[in-house]
Amino acid sequence: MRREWMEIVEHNAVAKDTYRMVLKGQIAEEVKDPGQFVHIQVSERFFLRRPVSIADVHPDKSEITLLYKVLGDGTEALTEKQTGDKLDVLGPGGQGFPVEEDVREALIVGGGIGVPPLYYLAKQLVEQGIKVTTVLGFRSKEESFLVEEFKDLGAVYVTTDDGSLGEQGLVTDRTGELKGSFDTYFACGPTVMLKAIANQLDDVRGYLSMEERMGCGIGACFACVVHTPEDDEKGYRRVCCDGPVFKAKEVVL
Amino acid sequence: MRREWMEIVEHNAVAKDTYRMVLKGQIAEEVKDPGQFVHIQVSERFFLRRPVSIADVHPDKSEITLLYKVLGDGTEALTEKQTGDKLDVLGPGGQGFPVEEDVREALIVGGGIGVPPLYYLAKQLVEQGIKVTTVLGFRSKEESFLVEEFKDLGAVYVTTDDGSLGEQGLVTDRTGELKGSFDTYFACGPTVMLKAIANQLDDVRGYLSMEERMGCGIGACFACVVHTPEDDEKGYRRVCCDGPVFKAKEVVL
Amino acid sequence: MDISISLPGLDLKNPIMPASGCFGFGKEFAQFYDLSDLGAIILKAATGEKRYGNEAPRVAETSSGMLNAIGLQNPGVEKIVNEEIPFLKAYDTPLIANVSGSTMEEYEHVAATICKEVDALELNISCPNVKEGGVQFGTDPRLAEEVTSRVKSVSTVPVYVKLSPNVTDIVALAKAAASGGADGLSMINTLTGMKIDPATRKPIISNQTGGLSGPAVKPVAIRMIHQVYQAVNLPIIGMGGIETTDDIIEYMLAGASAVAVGSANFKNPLICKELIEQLPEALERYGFSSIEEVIGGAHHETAASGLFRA
Amino acid sequence: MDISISLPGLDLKNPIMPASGCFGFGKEFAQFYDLSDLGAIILKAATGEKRYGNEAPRVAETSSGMLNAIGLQNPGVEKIVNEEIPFLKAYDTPLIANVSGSTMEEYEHVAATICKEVDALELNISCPNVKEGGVQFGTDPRLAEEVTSRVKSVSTVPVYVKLSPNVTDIVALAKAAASGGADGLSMINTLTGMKIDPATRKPIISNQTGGLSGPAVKPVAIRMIHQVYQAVNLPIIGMGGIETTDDIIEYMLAGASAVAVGSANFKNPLICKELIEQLPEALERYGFSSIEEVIGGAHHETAASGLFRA
Ligand SMILES: Cc1cc2nc3c(=O)[nH]c(=O)nc-3n(C[C@H](O)[C@H](O)[C@H](O)COP(=O)(O)OP(=O)(O)OC[C@H]3O[C@@H](n4cnc5c(N)ncnc54)[C@H](O)[C@@H]3O)c2cc1C
Ligand SMILES: Cc1cc2nc3c(=O)[nH]c(=O)nc-3n(C[C@H](O)[C@H](O)[C@H](O)COP(=O)(O)OP(=O)(O)OC[C@H]3O[C@@H](n4cnc5c(N)ncnc54)[C@H](O)[C@@H]3O)c2cc1C
Ligand SMILES: Cc1cc2nc3c(=O)[nH]c(=O)nc-3n(C[C@H](O)[C@H](O)[C@H](O)COP(=O)(O)O)c2cc1C
Ligand SMILES: Cc1cc2nc3c(=O)[nH]c(=O)nc-3n(C[C@H](O)[C@H](O)[C@H](O)COP(=O)(O)O)c2cc1C
Ligand code: FES
Ligand code: FES
Repeated sequence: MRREWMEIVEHNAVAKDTYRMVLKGQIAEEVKDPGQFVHIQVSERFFLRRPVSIADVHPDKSEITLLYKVLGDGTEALTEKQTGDKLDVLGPGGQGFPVEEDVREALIVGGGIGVPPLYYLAKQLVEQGIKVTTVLGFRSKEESFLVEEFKDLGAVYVTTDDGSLGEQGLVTDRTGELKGSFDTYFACGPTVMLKAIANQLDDVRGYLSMEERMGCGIGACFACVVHTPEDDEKGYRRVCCDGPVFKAKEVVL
Repeated sequence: MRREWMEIVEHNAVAKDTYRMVLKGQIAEEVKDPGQFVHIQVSERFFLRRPVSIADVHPDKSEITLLYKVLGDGTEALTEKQTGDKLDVLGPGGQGFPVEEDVREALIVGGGIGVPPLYYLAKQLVEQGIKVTTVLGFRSKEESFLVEEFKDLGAVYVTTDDGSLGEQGLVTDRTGELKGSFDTYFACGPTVMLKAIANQLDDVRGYLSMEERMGCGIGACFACVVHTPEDDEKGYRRVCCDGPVFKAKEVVL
Repeated sequence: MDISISLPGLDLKNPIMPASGCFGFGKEFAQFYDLSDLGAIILKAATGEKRYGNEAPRVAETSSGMLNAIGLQNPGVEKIVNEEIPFLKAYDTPLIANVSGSTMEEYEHVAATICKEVDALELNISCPNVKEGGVQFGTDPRLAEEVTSRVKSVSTVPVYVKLSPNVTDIVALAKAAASGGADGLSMINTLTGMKIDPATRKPIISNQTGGLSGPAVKPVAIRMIHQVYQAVNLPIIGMGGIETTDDIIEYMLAGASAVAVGSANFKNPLICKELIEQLPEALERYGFSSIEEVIGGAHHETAASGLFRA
Repeated sequence: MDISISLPGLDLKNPIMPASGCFGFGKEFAQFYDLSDLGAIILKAATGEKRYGNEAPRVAETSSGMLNAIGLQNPGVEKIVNEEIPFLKAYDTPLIANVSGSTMEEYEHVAATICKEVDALELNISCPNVKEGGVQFGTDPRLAEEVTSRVKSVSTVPVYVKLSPNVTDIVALAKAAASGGADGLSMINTLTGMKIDPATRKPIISNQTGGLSGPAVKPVAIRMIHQVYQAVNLPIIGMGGIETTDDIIEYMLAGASAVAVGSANFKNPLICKELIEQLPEALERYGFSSIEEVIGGAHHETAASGLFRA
């Protein structure tokens, strides 16, 4: 983990309100696992950093790729950054998705802006010979992204709220049907989606990546705390350093 | 007076910590008198605008020239603006130097960053056939500017604190000697200098341009108020709209 | 969307007005836009006699805000009535006079003199920048109640009491104003602050302390309005750091029925007009179907218009 | 320049330390720099028993600041003593424990337990984010005096009382702490604030209100320290929005003998170390010949070192 001024080497729109940014710097060489994130200081105007997942890594080029969606003032201001600009980045942070030895068939479930970290995960899984099936949910076709990239890695099912791409409906419409075809699932997306998935796939090993508002992003301030089930002695987990990825039953959604 | 996003058409260093900025916009066409100023919003980081005098005007090109010195965070941040950028400007503000009909021989006295508005004044005076003599004071040669430009308009005497340009000393060392050779003086510079000049040239008609910290810059907030002599019924003047230029005996220095 | 609001004494075309002391007596802003566009105008403070105020420097910049210590400079209530208000009467906008003073008697005198010329009074018991009077009326509930009731008894128009945020218990002050007969509340005035210049080693403001305004204080104002809305049944004019329509909506959700824009007028002299133009669209974007639905909306499970107070 | 300072119980290599709650128990920052570089470390709040704190969201961004409502989450004083402090003892830096509680007895218990392991206590009577206890001790002078004297009587190390800015009269609270036997003051804790999301129409922080920190509050902190320095003869640890060496100098000129850096650690985890490195040069640039000359400098015609208090 370090604080570094990373150089923006690419920055372009990839879908409605969604941007791809490639950053160059040493942080890229320190990424351990898919699912880790960077904590970005957008500009002096903003007091808090913004957490954004690492969507891809090229350690050889010292580059990481981020995909972000404009959801407020900070992400809006981020769109104004130009190639060549330097960005104040803290990272890589958190515990990512473990790629355990005994995974054979993986299901990946992503919703909206939860999709990015799953791409780097899927690549890693495929590299290790694991079969990957992906279910992606978006609001609409124009907000969808990374679909073609996932297709290069295995079967991909897409659902959209309005049916403009793939099937109309929710990811759970599809994941239920796929049950039995995978031994482990990996999910990232809105909390309602994570809850639905965790309920539906209650008996399957699963990993979830969570979101919470952060202060420090390094484990010191206890802003990002979530509850654990009653039998857990510690009683809490910090999303920024114990997570963002947790075992499906490790935390209360 | 208007609020306008003016375009920066030139921006370069002219002396130590001193920059020249040329701005294009309608405000240029509305300047009445030399000595008026613009109120600049440097960026969203700053809550208050910064007052900067208009140092020259080209109404035909819709351009004004400013000269500013880096004295704090706002002026420091201003140096980062690039040609082509737009700047949020309010102006032109205030009452400038009157160019009265019966002026024949004018003395101009400028100190440091008080020099800029006097340049446009001198040009206007010369245009009307008035003889202009100029005394400029700077800390040192490397902080001096506009000296050659003033030389095109009349005799110029320069004093510097360290003697690196012109004579070592204060402007008052020279202005005292010049007494008798002018019927009106026009001064702008640090308050100590204005006081010294006003005392020394007590019996001569004079105009002084004053500085005070401003809020609104348009006369509404009463931040920039200065005292008047006891016999003045109103009791105060606002630098931003009654001034910044006052008759030498109109305000208490 | 219709954004008009009726409050005691005030029929507002829209809930947006300039805050006291940040708009003078309107003349300077009249060169930028038609003042009839405003919901109302709150005038600069009036005192019994002419006041020069504090020495300059009177303002200092801070992070996301500014300090001011004008010290209630004004020409005195008679001159305001004779020389300033006539200009404003030409506009089709309600006027609110900001009544200040050092003694109960001065408050009464100013209120009695100016109330005939305006639609409502804003009783300024919260100015932190004068040595005598003003702020102790705003920090001691007993004095707050008394000055309110004395001003109420001489005023022919509704009285909005302007509260100071420099208190341990804002609800106690709001209740005191209510007991004194206030028709509404105006909150907040500035937070007392100081800035020291490392180069001169002295406070920048010659009065040493000044009142902090701007977005820096907004969270404190929102919290206080949220508290007071729950405890006191009076309409609130909210203020402190308003710069955007989101800020206005935040104030109204907390419990304000109207808002005042102060130091942002210095950044952008057109801000009030621009906010007035933008507000209907902003309300629609957030799914509000009326302005009443916004007021106090943060307190309701579903923002029911029945809970509107005016 | 030598920037060391001696305060009751604390020999500080430099006047800069992380503020309570913004640095955990140091582990996370130890990966960025050597904690022995710090003037001291103020630990996260300790209470008698383990606390979970408030529900998330616990933070919200504001203009030049942030709100937090962590709610004193901590593993309880026993675990802090057994599992957290040993790690910090390996560093050559004085430790200050932040003592919190809901009752007089809890404060006493925590203080008595933790004082054996640290160099000083910071008595937190100012946390705005817990329903029970904490803040009423910091707003009522009688309670403040009593809790101070009870903690003093059980503590074997000096006690710095941390004051809340959410009060009408900060000097009264400072005097109460002094009467209770405080060895120093720590000021300020956060200002209570709120932020409402126009989209959800609810406060962002699940506790509704939170404590405002960051540069937004600096003018209030500077004003309060300036007031208290004149009225109470105790050394002050100053805090609130410190991000630069100019800020540190401003705090010390107002009257602080040392400073704490809080939420700026979230922006830049290396900030304390960087400020420590930059401070000597900054002091020289402003013509100070010693760190003592800075302390309270805004109060003296000429900044005389004789007026240093430690
Ligand atoms: C571990 C993690 C990974 C994430 N990865 C991505 C990603 O790859 N791509 C992406 O587009 N978004 C991602 N997010 C969400 C992203 O952090 C928010 O969309 C972003 O912070 C919003 O900032 P803003 O300034 O636009 O919104 P504002 O609402 O203006 O932000 C105000 C404050 O709230 C915080 N905030 C607002 N929404 C969220 C949120 N959903 N989660 C956490 N903090 C929030 C901001 O960080 C900021 O502190 C991730 C969040 C977390 C916790
Ligand atoms: C009528 C007028 C005309 C001026 N013309 C020029 C000019 O042509 N060129 C030039 O370089 N400077 C000029 N100045 C001074 C210039 O306004 C200040 O140097 C500038 O505001 C400093 O801003 P800063 O952010 O760098 O300093 P900071 O100290 O960071 O500023 C903080 C605040 O203090 C105010 N402030 C600080 N110093 C002054 C000052 N001397 N006068 C007024 N406000 C101040 C700033 O405007 C700002 O609000 C003029 C001032 C006035 C009043
Ligand atoms: C320069 C200045 C002068 C002010 N004068 C007055 C005043 O005379 N009477 C008053 O009640 N409030 C006065 N205020 C306070 C404002 O009316 C308002 O309550 C405060 O500034 C918060 O709003 P803002 O953050 O939008 O500026 C003044 C504020 C400023 C900045
Ligand atoms: C996330 C967070 C947690 C805090 N926790 C505590 C605490 O446990 N005890 C305490 O006395 N102060 C606590 N504070 C207050 C800080 O110690 C400090 O007084 C305040 O934040 C002002 O400093 P700053 O503006 O530099 O952050 C906390 C502040 C923040 C931002
Ligand atoms: S954000 Fe600070 S502990 Fe997680
Ligand atoms: S700056 Fe507002 S009146 Fe002059």
